[in-house]
Amino acid sequence: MDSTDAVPAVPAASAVPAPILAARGVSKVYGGQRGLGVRALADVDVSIAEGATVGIVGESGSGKSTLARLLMALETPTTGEIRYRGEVVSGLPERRLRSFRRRVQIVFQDPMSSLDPRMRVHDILAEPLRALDAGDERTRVPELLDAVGLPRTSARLYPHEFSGGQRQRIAIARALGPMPEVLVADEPVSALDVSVRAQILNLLKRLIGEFSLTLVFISHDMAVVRHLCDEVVVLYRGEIVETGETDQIYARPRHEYTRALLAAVPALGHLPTPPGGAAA
Amino acid sequence: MSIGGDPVAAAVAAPISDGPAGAPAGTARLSVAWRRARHSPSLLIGGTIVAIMVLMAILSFVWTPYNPLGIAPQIALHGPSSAHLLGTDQYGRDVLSRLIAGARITIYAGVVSVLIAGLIGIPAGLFAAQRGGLLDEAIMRTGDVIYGFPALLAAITLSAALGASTTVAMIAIGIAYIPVFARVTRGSALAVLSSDFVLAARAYGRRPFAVLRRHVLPNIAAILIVQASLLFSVAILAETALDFLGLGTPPPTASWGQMIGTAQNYLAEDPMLAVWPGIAIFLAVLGFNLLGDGLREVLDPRLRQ
Amino acid sequence: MSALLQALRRLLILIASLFAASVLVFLVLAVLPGSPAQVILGTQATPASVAALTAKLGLDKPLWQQYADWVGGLLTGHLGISYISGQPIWAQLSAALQVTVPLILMGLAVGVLIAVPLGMISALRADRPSGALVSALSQVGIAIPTFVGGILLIIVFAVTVHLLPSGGFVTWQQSPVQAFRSLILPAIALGVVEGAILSRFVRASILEVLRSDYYRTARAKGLRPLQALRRHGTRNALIPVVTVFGLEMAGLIVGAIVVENVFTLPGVGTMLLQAVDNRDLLLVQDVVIGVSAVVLLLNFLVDLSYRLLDPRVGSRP
Amino acid sequence: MSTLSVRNLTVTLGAAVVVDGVSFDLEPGQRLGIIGESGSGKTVTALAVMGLLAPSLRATGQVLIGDRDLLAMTERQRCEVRGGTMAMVFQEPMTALNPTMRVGRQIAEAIRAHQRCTRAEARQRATELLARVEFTDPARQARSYPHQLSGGQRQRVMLAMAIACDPAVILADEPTTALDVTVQAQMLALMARLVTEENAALVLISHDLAVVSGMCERVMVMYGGHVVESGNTAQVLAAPRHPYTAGLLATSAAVSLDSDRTRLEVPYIPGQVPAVGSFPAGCPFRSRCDRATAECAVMPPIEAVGDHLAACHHPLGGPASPQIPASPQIPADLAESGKE
Repeated sequence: MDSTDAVPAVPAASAVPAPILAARGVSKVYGGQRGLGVRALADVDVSIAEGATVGIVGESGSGKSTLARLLMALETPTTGEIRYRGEVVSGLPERRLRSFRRRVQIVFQDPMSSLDPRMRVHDILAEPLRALDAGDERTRVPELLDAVGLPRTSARLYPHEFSGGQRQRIAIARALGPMPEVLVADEPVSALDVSVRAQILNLLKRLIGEFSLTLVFISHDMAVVRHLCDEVVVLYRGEIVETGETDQIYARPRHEYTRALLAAVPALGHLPTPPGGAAA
Repeated sequence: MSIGGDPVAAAVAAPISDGPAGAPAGTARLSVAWRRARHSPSLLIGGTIVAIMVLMAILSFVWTPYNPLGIAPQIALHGPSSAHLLGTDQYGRDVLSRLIAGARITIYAGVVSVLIAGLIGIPAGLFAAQRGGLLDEAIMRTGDVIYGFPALLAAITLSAALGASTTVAMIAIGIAYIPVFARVTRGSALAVLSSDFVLAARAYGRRPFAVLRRHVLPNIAAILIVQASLLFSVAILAETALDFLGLGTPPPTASWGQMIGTAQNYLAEDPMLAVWPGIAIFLAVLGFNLLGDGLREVLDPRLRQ
Repeated sequence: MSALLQALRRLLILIASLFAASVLVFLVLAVLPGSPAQVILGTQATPASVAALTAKLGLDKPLWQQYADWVGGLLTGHLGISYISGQPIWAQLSAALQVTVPLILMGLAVGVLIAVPLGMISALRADRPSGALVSALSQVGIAIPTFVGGILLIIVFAVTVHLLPSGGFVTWQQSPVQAFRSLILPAIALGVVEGAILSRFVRASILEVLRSDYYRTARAKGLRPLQALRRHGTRNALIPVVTVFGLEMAGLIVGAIVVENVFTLPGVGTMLLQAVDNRDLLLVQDVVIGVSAVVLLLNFLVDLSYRLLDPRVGSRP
Repeated sequence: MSTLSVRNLTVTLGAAVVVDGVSFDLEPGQRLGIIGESGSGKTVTALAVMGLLAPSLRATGQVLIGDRDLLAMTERQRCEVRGGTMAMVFQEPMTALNPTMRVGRQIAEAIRAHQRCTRAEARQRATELLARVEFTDPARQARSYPHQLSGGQRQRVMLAMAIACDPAVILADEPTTALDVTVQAQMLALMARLVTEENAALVLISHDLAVVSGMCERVMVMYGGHVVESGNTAQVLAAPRHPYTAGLLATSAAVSLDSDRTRLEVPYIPGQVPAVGSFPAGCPFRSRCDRATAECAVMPPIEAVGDHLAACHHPLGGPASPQIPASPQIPADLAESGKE
């Protein structure tokens, strides 16, 4: 790892490895000064170990996307803090976040809106490199295109000349540009056609290995999270209701909501079970 | 015509300013835009009219059939002839020459007011969108106050205070339309700023100013160009009306509005004296409106399909 | 609750706008070179008589006090005395309003009569040549300035066929018919452009309804096209149209100033322009602030009605 | 006689064919699922059946309700069918409801479009319908505006409107796509119950194989405007004949709650979904199909293969196990993606 960054020494005695990225007692309230605001997250603790693949699952209004933005230090938590390798990053001014930005990157859900329609692919991929002094764009851009399985000639084209799946590859390539340690993926396959989804999942899985990525995967899709992640955090109305290893949670969900969520997943050949039985 | 102009400007602002946020505008590349342009009659007609007007204005500096200010009482109020294609006015001045020279004032008026409105309105709108919060509120409410005040009335008041002058009138019109530009800019900038690619840019450390320059401006440029074109026609309406009322360009400088104002006294003798400049104004306004509509058709992706 | 707060907010903005407008108008006219007294008395006047008149007009007081006197007068209904005619401004104004108010209302009627059918036809037939033609017509209408339209009307109806008066005004008291006749051409000149502009909005908002998902839902229920448009379109299409309507009124009011000049009608506009010519500054101040107040008030009312029409406004969490 | 019988339905947009020769029959109480991705033509098919296509789209073929052809009817006659015999539920419940009208009135309107009754009666019926779609306080909730309801509630309002006049056929276009999983499960259960109670035929359009398979006894798979496979749901799932269906199925099965989650590479369909109008001529799937040959330049007819229908020159033969290549070479040929 790059040692220019203020990386605190891992306590020697500690048996558990220090988390690479962690949220400590994080709450987020949107709008409203006099307690009128909307509470998106309440007192959330998340700890992501280096090399882990963590799924954050929840439905709309669960606060999962808010959590993603907080982990990215794109927003400041109302209370609590975000730490990267032990250093607080939440609430820091942008100029002090440069090394953090290089190490933590994000991929968004909608590949239509996540690429600037006025920029060629080359510029889209080069922008992070320029902004973060993260390498020579002339060599890095072709490498990145190779990594996500797009032809190098794509660099000359504009986003609208690609299909949804290809655009998502571009977005992933952009995130990989600064050689991050952590990749936050906010519903990266939800907007894609079914027949293309598997390609992107395979790509993500391959890249995690190739780039030794720590993955924070945010999704409403229980099946996809199960496929990709070793650990799961279940969010419900801004609170964590359950967290643990994937196999355990899917086999023996302890919280009622987790059970409802799993039962509601449609499976081939039979109707899903709505929460609380057949009739609500 | 409402030279109060407000409705026209609103016609301009409404469809794009507070439209549904979402698709950031202008995904078209130039080549695509050009291919579409050839299929937009509005753009072709409007563009042609505007081009002719601009050429006329430039031409008038070097050549007009006669001196537009040259008085010749002996041929006053002569109708069209081979020597004077559109006839002469009450001082015997050549009407065609005065029409060509008048284009200058019209273009000048448009440029001054669009520049004032744009140069102040666009940064104000960008700033408001970027910062949000109290600053946004302050900028937009100030805009509301200015916007509520009828532009033409402002121009009349200023003329009363400072005397008739094209520049004074156009500054008043320009100021009055700062809020229009600010609103359109803010609305479309907000749509861009809320897109994931801006969030991504922040995630790789682009500062607010760089985001505005690299992402927001290129994406809203098309909308602003459309806006400028439509505002140009509003400015022309306002300027010619002020000239007509005798509150704008003072004589003897040739201006279309003022030509109509004077011709009104000679309607019985030669009604065409009022008709020629009327047609000129009509075409100018039509030209810029069509140009604006056409540009919008070609550049605004939301109107596609 | 929050809807009420919103309304209060708008009211505050209205008051702030009025205050700002009054200060601006006052300052712009107060910093004029040359004293009004000098203008009234002419260049031959002795300094003593000018000073006497200045004192009489209250123009020797500090600026803030002049402003306070003026606004105080306005609020209590005392518009003051015209510098030039020596008449109470209110008397002059009320005579002028008898021309201007009917003119604006007639112009409005012409505008609406043009806008609604034109807008509907061009929206409903958007894909057909007839719709495109109507659209083009409105584009042409917008580009005819009121004063050009007015003069064309004079040329056609007054100079050529002598059907209607080309200008001037007989008071309502003398002859209601004559008075009405002399307002017909001005009202048309005024209304055509406003109608053309408004028709574009009617068209746009009807098109938006026709393309909406809820219109499709209504059609899926089995409503016929016009039935679905009437039930689901009227209110939804009205929302954007009402917003413009306020601006339309502003356009009509300001347009009236020009039209009165074209048709030499003794209305508020003519009065204002004469006052500007004569440097009758108090009159200019009064008229300008009066017109602004009406326009601002209209915008405020439109904003309120807009909130009434759209249940979503002000109730969002 | 079939309740609804669609014969060779073809929809064109200018020169482009958006839906090509779709045919199916529905008996009372039958449920048909239409599976497709973006550009498959599934939504356009539903709108064409309802006669609600945008003016720029043209439909040919036959849509038979009993013995009457909807496409040949006058607009007035079609209005009687729409909402009466046939009703539709749309994908986006937020935009599909009029934002400025109380939901009770919107339901009442559906009733009064087809039944002679007073306003009060219609209002009463609307409240009853809200109760049937499981609103807890129907009398009060009937007075809500759409923005005051949750997504699931709005979609239930749409459903109430659809069943208002006891339709023989209900078309539901991605009715649960905009909803959360738990809400989707509720909605599907409710739809299943109501359709049974009404003995209505259901056409359920979805991109989700699992959703359709749980709801419908028959399934029709669309790709690029064509029906590529159709038949009994269980039979299609057990032995898909068209490579596209097989690919979809393999993908879905590999990422599910009971798949082997340790596998590094799941089966996938190579390439991208082309944009509408850019599908290859002939078999629309041939640009992404590993079985494609020169023969595929001609669209194969849909015909019996095994126990159901498929439109493929080289249908998969064996039972179940689809043969999807597991090569790691993904890249889609950009030229094939179809855009300029």
